[in-house]
Amino acid sequence: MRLPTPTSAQVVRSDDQFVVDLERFQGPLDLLLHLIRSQDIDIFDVPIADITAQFVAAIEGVEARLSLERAGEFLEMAATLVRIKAQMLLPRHEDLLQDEDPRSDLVRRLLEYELFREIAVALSSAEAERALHRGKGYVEPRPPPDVAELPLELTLEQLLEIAVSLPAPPEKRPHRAPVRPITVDEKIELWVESLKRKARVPFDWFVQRWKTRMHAVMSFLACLELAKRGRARLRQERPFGTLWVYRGEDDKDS
Amino acid sequence: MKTTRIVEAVLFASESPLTSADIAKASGELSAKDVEAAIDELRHEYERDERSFQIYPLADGFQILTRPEFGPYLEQFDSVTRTSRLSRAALETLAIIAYRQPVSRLEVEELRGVNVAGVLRNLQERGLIEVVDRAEGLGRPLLYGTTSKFLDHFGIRSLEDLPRPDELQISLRAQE
Amino acid sequence: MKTTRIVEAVLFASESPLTSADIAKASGELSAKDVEAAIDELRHEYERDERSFQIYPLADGFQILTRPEFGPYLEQFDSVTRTSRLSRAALETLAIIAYRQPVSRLEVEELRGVNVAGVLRNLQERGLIEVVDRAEGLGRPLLYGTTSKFLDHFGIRSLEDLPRPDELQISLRAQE
Repeated sequence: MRLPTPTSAQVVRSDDQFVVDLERFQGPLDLLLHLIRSQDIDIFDVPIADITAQFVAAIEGVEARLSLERAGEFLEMAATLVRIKAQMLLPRHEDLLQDEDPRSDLVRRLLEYELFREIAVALSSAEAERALHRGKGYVEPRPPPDVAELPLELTLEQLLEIAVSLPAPPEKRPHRAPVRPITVDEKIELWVESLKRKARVPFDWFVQRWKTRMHAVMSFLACLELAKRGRARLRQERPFGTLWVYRGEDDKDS
Repeated sequence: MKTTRIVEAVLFASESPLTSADIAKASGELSAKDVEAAIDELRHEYERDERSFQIYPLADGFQILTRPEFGPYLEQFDSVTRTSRLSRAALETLAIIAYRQPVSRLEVEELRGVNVAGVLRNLQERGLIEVVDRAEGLGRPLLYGTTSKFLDHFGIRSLEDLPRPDELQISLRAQE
Repeated sequence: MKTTRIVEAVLFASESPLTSADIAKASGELSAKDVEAAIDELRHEYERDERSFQIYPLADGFQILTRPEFGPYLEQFDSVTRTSRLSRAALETLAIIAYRQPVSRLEVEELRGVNVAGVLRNLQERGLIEVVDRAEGLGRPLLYGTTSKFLDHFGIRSLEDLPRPDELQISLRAQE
């Protein structure tokens, strides 16, 4: 099956007016290309005044016929055509080599669009061909492996490459005040949350992402407070070793 | 077209078991009896040729399944091939969290321009990020940071060891 | 267990194309070369036995699919899924992305002369395209590329197999 490419049947001349079913066209380039190709016009020497008139006639009342956005796309092209027409009327310099044909940019766009339109047709028949084949309909369900257990394929270089590609954050007032009060209560809440998920958490891990000493101090005070309440236990295997914070066994509060 | 071939194609492509009467509908000239004879023939061929699949009669019809003795190979295949390669979306989110932590979902979404709820869940399941704090302000949104597993994976001891070249634009609140 | 049987089982138990390197992971003793040899052997067997399916090279890998002549028989079964066809807008957008990737939304819109935000979202949801990178420059716009599902959908072996633009009728017309 081929794509419904526009045919001349879609343009009907009535009272010297083109009646075009705009819904059938992908956009202004599609319509313009149709007008040119269906009349066997040399695309490298488009009679811009005629084509502009035809295009404008074809999209007459477009605002009422299509959505605002789609109508805008057609109107923009009409404006481009009118501008090119005006430029064609201007006297051109003797020095022709320097003076580009005002139509050339549009012609390039049309040819490029036509190429992709053709590729789309080829893809469409490939799609139909592929649809004749069916894969295995039923595949026995197998338990998915635990994602957390799978080895991750990612190097630090790859992560950095992604990080570098990211845009700069938008300039605006900072999200948070540069200095915010740190309270023991806040840290207690955090430890409690954390110990709900894990039986033990290394103290270091918890404070290392904040550089200020105040965070570490408050976190430590929070641990001591929790230990006092029996909601946490602190353990250090050897001096200067990792300080582990364990979930309390006799949780007095609950 | 030979009956056995049509029956085989239908059984292969069907998502659910089919009865012989169902399969017979593939062609006007087939009866359920023809289909059953074809299935017998196919079963015999698969057995003879030691195919790794077979047609099994189930409560609600027939279905082609892989023979059970290949189970261990499929398991092995799954566990090795389904390695966790992160999507571009997940990578960008992870990079933002790594360099800007602790960071809220909203902030990540502003930077990426898309909703990241699903991506965050995914990264959490993989144990690469976790909730590390709550922000000040309205609703006290959760703040995310990377885990020790994240550091382990890259063989770095602390976040300070993350490279921070000059061209990095998303950083650098951490250097205040 | 014979290599061909293992390869057959893995291919049979997959809904999507698999690369020979992936298939090899089903057993510690297999190489991608062994797998390819086994696939050749299986293809030969299926041909000889007139099986209604065959192993096809697809999307940088291999998949067992029914032969095209069975398509019409399968169409009438509800339990055989049909993939829906793409709209012309989707096809044109995909054509541009396939040939120009990685490509930004703006570039696609310039080429088609219309807004493509909705179409891109749709194609992304269907898994036919994905964000593959970000461009340089202001706002670092997202760049799109096609996925292996795109290759699968159109029965394409690999991106290199896409018809070259100079093979298409149209470029001839442009040169007249």
